[in-house]
Amino acid sequence: GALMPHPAAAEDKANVKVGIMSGEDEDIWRVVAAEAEKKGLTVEVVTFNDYTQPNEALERGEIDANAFQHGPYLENQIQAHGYKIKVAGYTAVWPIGVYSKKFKSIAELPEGAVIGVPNDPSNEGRALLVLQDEGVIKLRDGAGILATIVDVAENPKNVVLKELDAGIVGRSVEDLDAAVVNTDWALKSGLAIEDRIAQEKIADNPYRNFIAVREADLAEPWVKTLVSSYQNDTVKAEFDRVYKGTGTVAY
Amino acid sequence: MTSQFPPAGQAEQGESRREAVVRLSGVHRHFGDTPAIDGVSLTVHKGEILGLIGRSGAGKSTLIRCLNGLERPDRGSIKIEGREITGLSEEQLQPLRRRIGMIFQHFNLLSAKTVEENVALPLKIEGWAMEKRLARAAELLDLVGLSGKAKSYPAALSGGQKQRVGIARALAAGPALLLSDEATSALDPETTAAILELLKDINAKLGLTILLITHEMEVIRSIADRVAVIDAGRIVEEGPVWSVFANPRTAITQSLLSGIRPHLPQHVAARLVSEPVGEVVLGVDLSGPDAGVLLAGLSGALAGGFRLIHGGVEHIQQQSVARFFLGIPPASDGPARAVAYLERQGAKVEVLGHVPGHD
Amino acid sequence: MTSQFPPAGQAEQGESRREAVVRLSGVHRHFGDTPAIDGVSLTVHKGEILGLIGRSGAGKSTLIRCLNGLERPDRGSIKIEGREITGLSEEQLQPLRRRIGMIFQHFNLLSAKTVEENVALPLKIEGWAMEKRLARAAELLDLVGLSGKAKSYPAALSGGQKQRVGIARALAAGPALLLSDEATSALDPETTAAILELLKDINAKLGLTILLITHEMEVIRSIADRVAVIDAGRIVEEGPVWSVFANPRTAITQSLLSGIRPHLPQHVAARLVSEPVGEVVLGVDLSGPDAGVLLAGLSGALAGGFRLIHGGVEHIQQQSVARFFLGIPPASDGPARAVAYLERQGAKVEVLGHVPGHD
Amino acid sequence: MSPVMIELFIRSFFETVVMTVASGAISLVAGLPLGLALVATAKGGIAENLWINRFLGAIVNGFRSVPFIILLVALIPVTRFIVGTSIGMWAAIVPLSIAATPYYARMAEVSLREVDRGLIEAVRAMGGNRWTIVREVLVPEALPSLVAGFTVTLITLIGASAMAGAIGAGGLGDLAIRYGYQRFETTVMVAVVAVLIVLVCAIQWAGDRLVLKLDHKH
Amino acid sequence: MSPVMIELFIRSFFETVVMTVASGAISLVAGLPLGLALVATAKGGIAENLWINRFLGAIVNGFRSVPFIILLVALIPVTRFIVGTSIGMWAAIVPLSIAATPYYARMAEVSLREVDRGLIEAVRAMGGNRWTIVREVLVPEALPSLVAGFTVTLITLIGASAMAGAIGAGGLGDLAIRYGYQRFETTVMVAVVAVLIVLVCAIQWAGDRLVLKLDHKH
Ligand SMILES: Nc1ncnc2c1ncn2[C@@H]1O[C@H](COP(=O)(O)OP(=O)(O)OP(=O)(O)O)[C@@H](O)[C@H]1O
Ligand SMILES: Nc1ncnc2c1ncn2[C@@H]1O[C@H](COP(=O)(O)OP(=O)(O)OP(=O)(O)O)[C@@H](O)[C@H]1O
Ligand SMILES: [Mg+2]
Ligand SMILES: [Mg+2]
Repeated sequence: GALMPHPAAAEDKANVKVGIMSGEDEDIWRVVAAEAEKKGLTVEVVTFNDYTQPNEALERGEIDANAFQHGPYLENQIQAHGYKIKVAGYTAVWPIGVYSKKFKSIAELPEGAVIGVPNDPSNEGRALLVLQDEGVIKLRDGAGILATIVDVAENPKNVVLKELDAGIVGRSVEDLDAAVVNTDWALKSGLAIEDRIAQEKIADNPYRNFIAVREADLAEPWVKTLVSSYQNDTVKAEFDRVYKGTGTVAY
Repeated sequence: MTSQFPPAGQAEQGESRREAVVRLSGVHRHFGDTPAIDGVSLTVHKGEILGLIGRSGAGKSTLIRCLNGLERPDRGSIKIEGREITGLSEEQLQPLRRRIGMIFQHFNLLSAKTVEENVALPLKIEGWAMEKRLARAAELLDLVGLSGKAKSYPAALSGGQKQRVGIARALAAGPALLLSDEATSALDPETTAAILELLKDINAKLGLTILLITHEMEVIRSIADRVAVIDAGRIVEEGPVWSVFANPRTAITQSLLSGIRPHLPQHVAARLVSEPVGEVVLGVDLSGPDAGVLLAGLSGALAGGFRLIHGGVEHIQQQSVARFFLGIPPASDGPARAVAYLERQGAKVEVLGHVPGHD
Repeated sequence: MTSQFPPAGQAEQGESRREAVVRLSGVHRHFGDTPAIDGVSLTVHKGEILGLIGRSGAGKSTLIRCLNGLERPDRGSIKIEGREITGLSEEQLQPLRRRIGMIFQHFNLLSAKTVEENVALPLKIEGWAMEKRLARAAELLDLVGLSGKAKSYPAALSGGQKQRVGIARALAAGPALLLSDEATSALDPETTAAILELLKDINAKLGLTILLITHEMEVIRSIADRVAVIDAGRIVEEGPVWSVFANPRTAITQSLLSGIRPHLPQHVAARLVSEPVGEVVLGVDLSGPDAGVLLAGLSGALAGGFRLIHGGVEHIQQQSVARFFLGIPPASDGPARAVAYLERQGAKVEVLGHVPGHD
Repeated sequence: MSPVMIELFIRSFFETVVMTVASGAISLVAGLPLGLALVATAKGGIAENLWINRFLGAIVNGFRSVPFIILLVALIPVTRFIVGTSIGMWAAIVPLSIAATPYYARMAEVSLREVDRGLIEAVRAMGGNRWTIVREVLVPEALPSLVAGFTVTLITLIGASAMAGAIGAGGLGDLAIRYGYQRFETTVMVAVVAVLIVLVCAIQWAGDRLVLKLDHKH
Repeated sequence: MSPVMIELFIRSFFETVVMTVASGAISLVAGLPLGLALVATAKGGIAENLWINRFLGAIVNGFRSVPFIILLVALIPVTRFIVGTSIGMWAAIVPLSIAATPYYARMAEVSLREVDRGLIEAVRAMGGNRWTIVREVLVPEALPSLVAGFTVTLITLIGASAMAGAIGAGGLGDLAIRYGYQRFETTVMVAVVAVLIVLVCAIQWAGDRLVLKLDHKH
């Protein structure tokens, strides 16, 4: 549709509201908005800093799209609230990692080690899954991606899991033996890539973020315009500049 | 103890035709163990000024507070203008209270309002327009000598000035009944006299009924028609002022009045002996029109003359009341003749003793 | 106006040898436009009881508050026991204040403390042990007749009871100087007499110096040695009580004393005429030992007798003071001879007028 | 700071001021009557009614018990009903007001409880009704203290408004959290906090001045 | 609820109680003197000193201006220095206390300012020093009001402690947010909020009782 905007524009939306989380994404989305503008689409960015709001707002029609979440999270939201929201196009992924200033590998973690994990649903489940992948713990069957420490079934090393605000986990690493932190947060809170002792796999990562729209709008031409406004090199350049390697585009 | 005196029914006999504004009977009010009011029956008639006196803590303030329902009695009946008020709700009491002015012992001025606003408040409650009520407040402040302080706040007033604001406020709405709890205790004699004059004036012109608590017997004497004496929550004596003052019957009344009734100066009393040496000291009491000529007559009846040691003639409600102490020279039959003469004139005479030498 | 009277220096002449506990000179204290204290010079001697009287708002409370530094004067010098206090800091004033007891016009009792704790507080400040101070408090409460209320909180006390707690508290630490701001205004005459007796006693036994504000001239008469009259922030009259009371010189003093000095009853005064019809009314003043025999003597000097309309003999500080009103029958030369006789005895005589008919 | 940042900064400042002032005003208008009702219906109050008192107390406690973030969410339907949307500054005013109202009610209760009973009696003795007592005694006599309590409430609201960022309300607190806490841009955070301190000091100063002006007790 | 949940519930309850009581106690111990200092150094106070007053006022305002989550982060070094760690319930007590102290100081200031100056004068006239005035007049006379203000502070702390979940302090508020708000387990949220309401009512009730017991003015 990008090549022939005029006939479509007559009946298509020229103005959309996109909900994102506050933070660096705002910089990315300024570029996305500029790209979209070139394609005749005015993007108004609405920032949130609470994860539960953008879907609710989207469902209500207060915004037309959002870009802040990954599949598991949306699934959960749909289950809880019956949202009719679909993936329109992938954006990027921020792999979560295990960091430590005291130990060089997961294997070194001693009996009773204190490990910090983020306490919000999406990150906590993800963090526990990493720990499961690394063999530190084993989650109850069917705990799913939104597992919490309540779902820990086996804990051979008797590690103590501390649930902390995602913004705190990295900052408190000195008080912990290891911390499961989103890479972006980790780097900002003074951790280095060298402190990373494990990381989530990137390929086919279920935690890829995406642009989501109401199911009813999925076929609308502006959706494609919006997705293509993100999925291009201009935005990727800005993305790499802003995220300095903590995240990668994933489309 | 059941020494309530005089029995309530009897006391009112002569006045039963006058309309009763306040009629208490058998009112009780206890605070925990303290029987602040312990069975009071009392009537205040329309247009009357009734003085209420009693020792500190006798229950005066509590009694007066019962009359407008600020204090609820435990038992007994309180009728205001014939209407029983003990069972009334706050809402039912409100119209009644607007007809009753109250001067508080502790002033209770609103600190956030200026003097004129304080005085105008009862009028505001009655729904007067701003201008009218401020004009009336100015009038009253003038009457109590506080025109200059209209815009001041109570915190900037002296004790007596506060009290006068309280008086002005109580009078503002032109009440039919005024309850005054020591309204002049913080005032100098001059201001007191002016305030009493004002009250008397309103009483005479508008028929304001006044129930007045005071510790100043002078105030009772100069303004009250009747006086009631309360002790430990009971009315122990009651009657026209001149009669109670001239002839106090209970010990407590005598004690309260002792300051106002002449008594032998201490330095003379200290020298009194019972042996018949020196001057004989007589205490003499007489009320009525003959009081004034008693001394001139005595002089005629006694050859050796006499000394007026202390006391004289006073007026209470236009009645002459004589009370004095005489020194009669010991010579011959002087003392006996003096006593005989005075008693013949109707006076109560008491031989108190002898003073050796001369004062 | 510079009518300060008498000039400070002169007034003290006779007493200059006595130690001054308080010495004010040229003290000023203005509140905005109001000159509450307007150049006061005053001395209180050791062991003396000085009464301070004045109209409501004259500046009495402000003056007394200057003496312990609660109020800072704008100008002038205040010496307590010879020490200038106007420049002292709060810390420097503290030891001084512990030697000064103060009874407040508005009591200022601590609502969160029981009566005994209130009384014991000055002792706590002095560092007494709990038991000792409570024992002392009990002693003082007994003296003011409040033993039964030791454990009560001030809110449960009557006005007079509160005032007595204030008195007990001021006396608790055995002060050398007592500042009393209307300490008996809420008390009945009986309790007042008891309190005054107590103060007099402490004054006599321990040499307590007292500066006493009161509106009750009886209080001054019965307890004070000297009296000072303050008006609009200035001392206008000052002297021994008997002298000021017998012979008040300023109009304000006369007015303040008018209640205590006999004057012609209103109903008689109203009937006075200047035409020579009926009884002649004389006003007579005399102080001194002759006061007592004046009337007996007059009787001898007059054939037609006389009527003692009002007044008699009083005692102020053991001095006889006669002030009375006589009615002399109009017959022949009676009035003239009466005046002549009385003046010969040293009395001040005033012919007030004539009363047609008879009272 | 970049021009974009500066613009954001200025906008955030106004968002904070608008949210604080609007929800402050609402909590005053609603909380004062609630505080009055709590005092009036309490034991010995001018309209003693222990049942109503307990009921009101329970409501106030109920709202005060719920963590603000949960209140924010729980109130979404209410917010949407009132302002038509559940996100943005205007939407934030609803939960902020609803949180601040019971809070100020308690502050007002503390102040009103201190009014001398003798003054209430004086007005009762004049025949004043409850409304008169409220208007002529309780409120004017407690006014300095009520203002002081309102100052505390306003400043507390500035703090709470930071959390309203959760529903996209913006404001300085949210800016500080987003840039300072989440993005580690300390300059922005320090600048924001400095502005917040100035704002808080200004409110406190104005409140103190007003208290002094209204206080005629001394 | 599962046994694990119930255990979590009980633990959270104690965490809330411990955090609230501990930081409440600290804010009382530190805030009351601060409030006294604010009142004493204010114009017409017993130790009037406008510079110190402004200085203290600025510090109080400073701490009150910073959003709690930022305070939480900014205080990490302090917390670590004091309790040896920056996470967990004990660590949360530090920022909670530091946030509640200036808050209670302002509440205490409001209460202490209402004490009748005549009473202070009475003790000055006895020769009492400032400390005596504080101990014998300001605090005892304002006590009912100080207790009422402390009740408000405690309840505010229960609310604030929910945010302390950010540093792993646990507590009921955090439980409600994480399970109820973030994970939509409404049962948990409702149960937690019910317990919170009971807790808040209990504190309010105890506070009110104490106020009545301490109040000898009426
Ligand atoms: N804080 C104040 N601000 C302004 N004016 C005041 C203040 N305190 C007292 N005044 C004024 O100063 C004058 C003297 O007051 P003061 O209290 O000394 O009178 P007083 O002689 O004690 O009167 P009273 O016998 O009525 O108690 C009065 O006119 C009063 O209005
Ligand atoms: N609220 C109260 N609680 C307990 N006792 C009280 C209360 N109010 C008054 N009393 C007691 O009741 C008695 C009567 O008090 P009341 O105030 O009526 O005395 P009063 O005659 O006015 O005395 P005063 O002349 O000293 O003002 C006193 O012994 C007092 O201590
Ligand atoms: Mg009384
Ligand atoms: Mg005075």
